[in-house]
Amino acid sequence: MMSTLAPFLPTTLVIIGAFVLLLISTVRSIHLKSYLYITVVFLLLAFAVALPQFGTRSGVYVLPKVFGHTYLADDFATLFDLMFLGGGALTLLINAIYLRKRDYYNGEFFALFLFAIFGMMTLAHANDLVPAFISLELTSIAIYVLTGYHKNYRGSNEAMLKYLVLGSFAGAMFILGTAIFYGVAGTTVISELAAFIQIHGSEHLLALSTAGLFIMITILFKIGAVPFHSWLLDVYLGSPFPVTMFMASVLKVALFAIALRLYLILYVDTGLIGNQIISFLAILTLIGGSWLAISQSMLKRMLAGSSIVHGGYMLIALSSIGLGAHLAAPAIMFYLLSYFISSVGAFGILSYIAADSNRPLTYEDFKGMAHRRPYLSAMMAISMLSLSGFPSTIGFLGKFYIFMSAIESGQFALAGLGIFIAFVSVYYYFKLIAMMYFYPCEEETCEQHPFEIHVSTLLIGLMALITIWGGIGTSLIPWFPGADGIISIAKQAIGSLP
Amino acid sequence: MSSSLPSLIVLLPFFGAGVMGFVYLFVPAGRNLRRFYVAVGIGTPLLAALLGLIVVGEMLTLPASASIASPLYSWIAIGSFEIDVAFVVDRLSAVMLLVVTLVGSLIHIYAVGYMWDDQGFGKFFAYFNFFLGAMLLLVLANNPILLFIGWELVGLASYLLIGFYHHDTANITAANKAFLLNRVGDFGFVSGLGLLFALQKQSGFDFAAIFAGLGGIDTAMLSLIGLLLFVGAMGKSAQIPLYVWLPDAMAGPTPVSALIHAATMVTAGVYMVARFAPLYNRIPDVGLFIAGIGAASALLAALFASWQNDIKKILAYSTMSQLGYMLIAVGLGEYSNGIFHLAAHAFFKALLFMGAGAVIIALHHEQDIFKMGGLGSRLPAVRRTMLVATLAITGIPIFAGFFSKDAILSYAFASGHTTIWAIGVVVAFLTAYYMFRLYFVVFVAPNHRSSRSRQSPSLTSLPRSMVWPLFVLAAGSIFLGFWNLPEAYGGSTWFSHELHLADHEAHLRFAKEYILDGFNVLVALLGIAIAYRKFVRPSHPLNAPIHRIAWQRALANTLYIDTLYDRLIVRPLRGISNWQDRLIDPKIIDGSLRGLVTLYRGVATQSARLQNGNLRWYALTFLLGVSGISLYLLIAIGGAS
Amino acid sequence: MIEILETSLFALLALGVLTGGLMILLARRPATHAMGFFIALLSVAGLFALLHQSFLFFAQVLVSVGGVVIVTLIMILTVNLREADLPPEPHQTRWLIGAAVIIAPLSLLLYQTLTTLGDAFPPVSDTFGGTRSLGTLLFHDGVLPFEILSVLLLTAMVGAIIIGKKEQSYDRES
Amino acid sequence: MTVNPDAYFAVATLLFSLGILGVISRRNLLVMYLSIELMLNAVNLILATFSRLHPDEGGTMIALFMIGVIAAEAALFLAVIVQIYRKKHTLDSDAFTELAQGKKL
Amino acid sequence: MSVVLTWIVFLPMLFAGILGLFRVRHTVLRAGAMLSALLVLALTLLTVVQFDPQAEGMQFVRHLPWIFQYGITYYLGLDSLSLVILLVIALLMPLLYLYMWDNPTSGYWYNMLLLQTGVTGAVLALDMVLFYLFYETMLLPIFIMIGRYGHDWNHAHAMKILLFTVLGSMAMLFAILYLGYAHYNFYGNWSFAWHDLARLPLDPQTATWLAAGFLLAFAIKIPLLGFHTWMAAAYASAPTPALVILSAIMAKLGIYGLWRFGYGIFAKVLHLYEPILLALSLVGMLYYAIHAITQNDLRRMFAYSSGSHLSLIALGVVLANLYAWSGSLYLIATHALASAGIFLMIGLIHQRTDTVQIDALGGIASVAPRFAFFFTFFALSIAGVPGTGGFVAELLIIIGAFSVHPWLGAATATTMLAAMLFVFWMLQRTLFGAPAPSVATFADLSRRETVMLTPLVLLLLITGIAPSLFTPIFTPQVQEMLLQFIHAAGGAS
Repeated sequence: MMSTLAPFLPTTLVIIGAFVLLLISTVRSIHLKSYLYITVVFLLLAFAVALPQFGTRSGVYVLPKVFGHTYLADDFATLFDLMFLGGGALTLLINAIYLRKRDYYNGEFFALFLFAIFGMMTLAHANDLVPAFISLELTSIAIYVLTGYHKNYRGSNEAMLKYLVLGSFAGAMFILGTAIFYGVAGTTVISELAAFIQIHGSEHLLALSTAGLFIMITILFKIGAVPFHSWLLDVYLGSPFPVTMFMASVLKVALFAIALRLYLILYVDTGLIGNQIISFLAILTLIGGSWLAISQSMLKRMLAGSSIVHGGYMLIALSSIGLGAHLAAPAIMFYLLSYFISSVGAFGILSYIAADSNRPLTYEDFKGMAHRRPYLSAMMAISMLSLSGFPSTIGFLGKFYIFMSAIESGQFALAGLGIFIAFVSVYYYFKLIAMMYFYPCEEETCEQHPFEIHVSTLLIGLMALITIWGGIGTSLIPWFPGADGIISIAKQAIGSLP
Repeated sequence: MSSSLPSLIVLLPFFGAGVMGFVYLFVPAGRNLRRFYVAVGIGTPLLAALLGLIVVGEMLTLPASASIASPLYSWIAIGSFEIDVAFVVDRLSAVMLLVVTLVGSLIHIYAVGYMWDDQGFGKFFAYFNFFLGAMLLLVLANNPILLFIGWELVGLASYLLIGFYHHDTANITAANKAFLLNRVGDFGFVSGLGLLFALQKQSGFDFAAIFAGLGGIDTAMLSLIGLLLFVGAMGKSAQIPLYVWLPDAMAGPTPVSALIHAATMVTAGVYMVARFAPLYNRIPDVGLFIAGIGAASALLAALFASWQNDIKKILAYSTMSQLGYMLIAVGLGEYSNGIFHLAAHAFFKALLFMGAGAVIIALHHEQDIFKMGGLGSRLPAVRRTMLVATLAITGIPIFAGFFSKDAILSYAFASGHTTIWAIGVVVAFLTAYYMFRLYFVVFVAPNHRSSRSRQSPSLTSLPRSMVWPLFVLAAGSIFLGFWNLPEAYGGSTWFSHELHLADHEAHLRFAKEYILDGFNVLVALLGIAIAYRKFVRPSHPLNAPIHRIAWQRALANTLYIDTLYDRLIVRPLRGISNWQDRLIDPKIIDGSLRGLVTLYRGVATQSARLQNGNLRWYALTFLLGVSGISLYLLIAIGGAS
Repeated sequence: MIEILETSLFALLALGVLTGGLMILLARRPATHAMGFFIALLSVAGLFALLHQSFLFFAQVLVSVGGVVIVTLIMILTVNLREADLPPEPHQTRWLIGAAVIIAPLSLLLYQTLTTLGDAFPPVSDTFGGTRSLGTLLFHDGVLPFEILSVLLLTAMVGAIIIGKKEQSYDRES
Repeated sequence: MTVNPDAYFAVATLLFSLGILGVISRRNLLVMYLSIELMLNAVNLILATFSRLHPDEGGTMIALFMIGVIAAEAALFLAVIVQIYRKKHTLDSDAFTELAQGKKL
Repeated sequence: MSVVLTWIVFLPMLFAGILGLFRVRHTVLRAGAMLSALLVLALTLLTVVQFDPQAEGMQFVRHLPWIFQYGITYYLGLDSLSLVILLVIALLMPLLYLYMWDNPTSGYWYNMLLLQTGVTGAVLALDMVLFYLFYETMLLPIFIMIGRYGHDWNHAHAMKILLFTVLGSMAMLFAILYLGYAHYNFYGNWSFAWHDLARLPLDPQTATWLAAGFLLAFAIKIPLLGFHTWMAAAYASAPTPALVILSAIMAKLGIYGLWRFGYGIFAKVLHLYEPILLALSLVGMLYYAIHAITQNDLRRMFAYSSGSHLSLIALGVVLANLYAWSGSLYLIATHALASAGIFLMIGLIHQRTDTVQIDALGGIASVAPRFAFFFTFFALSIAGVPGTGGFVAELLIIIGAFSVHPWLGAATATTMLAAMLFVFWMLQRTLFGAPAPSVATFADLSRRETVMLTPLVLLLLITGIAPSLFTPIFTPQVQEMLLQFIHAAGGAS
């Protein structure tokens, strides 16, 4: 019994955690720190439960008598579970200082956080478009609320409004696509759809393609692919830091979880979605994102713009799936991880610094940072290097896999464009490094802030270390696991899909 | 046969230079180091001269074609480019060795007196030894690469020495000019060498091997090689068009001028042509060209010299003129005559310069001859020796110059190059005129300085070390000619014989030769007479001539050649440089890049402006995407089905 | 007879749907919007009924019409929208036409896609769309979505409370 | 059966399009919200039609879930609109551009 | 023994890490840095001793798997080409530390340590991805050093060098990735090892495009004419140690890349680019020299001078015969020494007078004869005066050019004139003449500075006087490389 229920355990733990938090949030005397740690404990518990499950299953329907074929437990989903759980915990811990300085975050905030993660997990496990849609909506709604959580902050309201309107608008496309799938095949179970398409695909090519693309549009919207990106900058800017970070890193992972599943099972072999359309969108995304990122002065907006670009990179790999790139899907997963690690570092430092100030941070604010906060600056620099794909960081390997996939699939121009955009991105990332390191400190701000030993800062440091470790690999230290292993893990996860 | 002595001869001055340089730089000043410098600075050239004499003595016991080799080590060996640091003394280099070391030593000794009060005494001798060493390297090299190294180092040394008084920027400019023009020549020289190496088929690149393999190269290419090599000689020996550095090079201390003009640097070109005699013998046309350049340079320099007032510049142009003679000689293939004139010229030109230096020192660094005058009685030793030298250069019989110069002219006549001969005679006339102009104005004419400088100049007394080398050289200037007494005068041209060079043969009947020589002497006497008329018995008080006529002015300004170079080369180069700096790099290259960047950023900014925060716009862009995809589907799939 | 009745009923409902939609799209006053919304949702419910979706009909009437529309109405009343607070929309027609042009491909595609998928309604049993059959299905295939939906509703509720709550005491502007 | 499924689809498509038009062409946030609801209802109509067409109640079930989702979104929308109106006293969507203009917030 | 290269590469980084971890004081830091540099020098000399010039291929090879999925390896190795550059790096670093000895800014020291790892790694890496890694990473300390410790528009100039170089290396990255893929296509397994990629039977058109990627990277790094506008800017802004690295080592890495990878991998199609490269390097040689004439900033002037020499080196590489290649390799070393010397001395001028503008200087020779001697010596060795190593190298390249074609030879020989155009005028205005006000208190070289410069002088002299001491180390392998290149290039036609 235990073994059959085991796949549910992480999910269940998360939802239980959410309920617990909801319940205790009514108790006024509980300190914010307790909420935070309860949340993290639940996340880590779930993580601990999920971890041993990796590598054990592929394509197991859990409790088929109850759930039918809607809930799938496989390594693919487990790996994503792990990323959500770990990412969620990291996001919270890294933002601990930011949260601590703001007393309006209370139990509900963390409950919503857990709801969002719950939605992501079910999204990753869903083998049916309907629960996938509902999970997506669940996650989205939780994040809408999180975005607007800081109600007294006008930007937060505005961000939530925009996200909500556009998000629901885009969500309609998903369900429309699902409806068409249902109309064609009479089912919404992904694996059954795949089977149906194998046989009848050519008869209903237009309808199936339309359905597939409509679903993709919602996913692309959430990823922030051009031209569905317009919400992204404002929402990232208006959201509280932990939420921005969560959206940039974890939410993106979740969306690629469903995108990859759909792609690998449904689209690739059946040719529903022309690779050229994803390639085209990747081109738009890369160019548009870099245009946006390069013209920003606020760091959060720059990071938002750059996150569009990073989405574009993953679209490159996505478009390469099925064109002979043997590592395209693992490349996306690796890239997600690498982007997650580096952007968590970057956002984390921003939130750490912004914890004290109430202004949106600009490049100028980082002038002479290296003198005031040498360690944080170094970590920030490492994050920037990684984001720009500078070699010897994990970001480089991420890009390397992406470009290799593009080249393997014969999309040379796309790879070339990606490399060019990486070049452009060097400008806006290095601008920050330049700000931090080039300027001597001005007199009044010159006092050195001591390095605060705190879970936030330590984790940021850990991220920096992982960034470097992931980029350099292991050949110098035998028997130590290398970043290369991540690809093997991802490969195994992909392999667990039917 | 081989011997280590030649290597030792070359290395000694370098060693001296190194030691003195080190002491000068690193031993704290304040201690009186002059004695040390004197010991090393004079010791090494004297020792070299002594060793040189020994080697030459040994040499003379050998058959004429034999040589003394002195290999040191392998310099480089890549592919067939195998160059050894090896020295060789044969008859030709023996002459040069003696001239360089002997005259060089004398100049060194002279310089002790000349430079005694100078702050940079040690530095000067370090440079001086270095100069000598470089020249010896050039002379004794057994392969053209080593020769070229010496060739370049001589240029470097001249740069250092000409710019010795580096407080004055003009001196440095002169030094720069010297090195630059030399380098232009070197460019030709190295091109010639490169071409020669590329074309030759045998391995080994020493002289013997090269000459052995000349047959394998076709004449056109050989001519090109010969021309290119001669470009080097043009620079080094100050011939048209690369001569302009020579007069400016007078900026250095006078012993430097003496060394450059007499013993070392400028003779290198002549020596080189003689050294490559087997090559040039194959290409008589190039030889003729060389002779032509030599003749033209000789004439031009003589003209310039006649209108100069600066004592050292007059001598400088005279050097150029005499070098023209030598090049006529080597160009026409009478190598031994050229070398002989070289040797003789070394003596009397060194004497002239040292005399001039003595005058200059005595007059506290006054160089304008028209501000001198009547010095004969005050500096009798200098006057006498200068007279000897002047007579020698003028070509008055029994003096060395007579034999050496007339040999060249007779040969030119005999071999049928009458134009060159005629030019040579005109030059001889001019030489007589301007040399005696100098002599008369400085020593004989009464002190005709204007009233403002009437004060009787307190002449600095000359140290002994500056005087007695003059006598040695004077003796040389008188007697050297007898070493190569032509058969017409009962001699046996011993020198030319012993030199054993691949001379062309052309003989005149004695009678004809007497007539020619007599004519030459007459012409020279005419020149002296005119000078005497003009400057010793002047119709009006002597003053620095003011040139009113355009051609006179032009000649006094050396035909504005310097200006011409400035306009044609220096300014355009700077112009191009400025143009690169202001236009090409920033505007065209960077500008176009910046244009691209600006364009990109402009587009980026415009596109970011679409991000106007307006919800409807956002929805619209979203919808545009959806519509686009729909359109794509309609066309791509819908149309198909 | 029944067919004519059904057709005319369909026409009426379709008209209702479109009228409601157009009222929302074109009207300016919130009350009209609410009215249009009500008409549209009700007409959709009617269409459900025409499609033998009896349970769906009830659900629509209860939840959408009874719940959503009412809540919307309450909201409109609560905030007491003043005419002045309504946005001026100077170029509405232009936007409308422009947007219509832009979405034309989408509508066309949607219509073309949908119409390829079926020619005529097959006959169905009476129990089709009824509570029993739907309930069975729900407990067979729809457990997971149902569960997630419950969490979704909870989340939305919590969220709506959080968002809709009046100003909290902590008024730190940042 | 005389009413063709295509007629239902036509109504649904039109409703969906009207919804989109409402979101894009109007500045009133309330209209935007209502338009989105209309879109979702259009999808529901499509689902119901398909369900009837197959005939298979899966679609009905999805539509049922959709009603839940619609309700949830409606709750959130209304809360936001109330909140925003309380703050700014306007329902003009164009009034919310502060984030993009990089104003000090 | 094969570990030695790893140590050579990573020792400085290790030191940087350890020293940084303990946040040591300045005195400890500099001692540590110097120790690391000396250790690396010792190890390098050890490799030189152990190096077998006659052996074919790479030596001291370290080949470990790194990124399995794409067959990328940690692959270090050494042949004479890299040995020369390695030797230069190892020799220069202690001198640079000597230069920085009293500089208390610790960031400076760490950057230098990391920089050494970067450049050394790039020289020794034989896997293309690894090479790219080092090639790009070494830019970072330079970027920081120019931006942080530089002067004269240093921020903009740091960005400029960064963007130029990254643009080039990105193009190269694309080519590298494609090559790896092509290897997989042809042989069914992944490899990015240099020698594996070299034997790919690429079709000419693809190879031409890929070669363009590589050439762009190296053309920018060298920099060849047209790709050079970052050069003067970066040189003018860089602090002296970084400047020395830039000119003496990093630019040489461009040459190295062109040589090893351009000629190693694209032998077959390179003849298409030969006219362009030839023209660029020939014209560049003169262009830079002429450009240097009117420069008023000493650093800019010698930046262009460096450019001129690098063009000459590139020219030698393009000429592709034994003499030219030997000459280029020799010039890589000797120019590194000479330019290190001159830039160090310019740095000393800057320290003493706070300016490197020529018109603000003058008459240094009168106040500081030792300084003047060394300065003149380095200037002259840049001008390629005999007796210094530069002469030998230039001579070899000229001879190589003549072996190709007389006109080419004559054009190459103009290098004799190139440096003359500005060096002497510069000397005249800085060292000579009446002392300018700014040099009135100009201190002569201190003992430390003399110790710092003397090895350079001695090395330049030895390389000039007895090149035969050094040529046997690399000639056999250069010949071997040449044969391989000709063989590979011939296979196409």
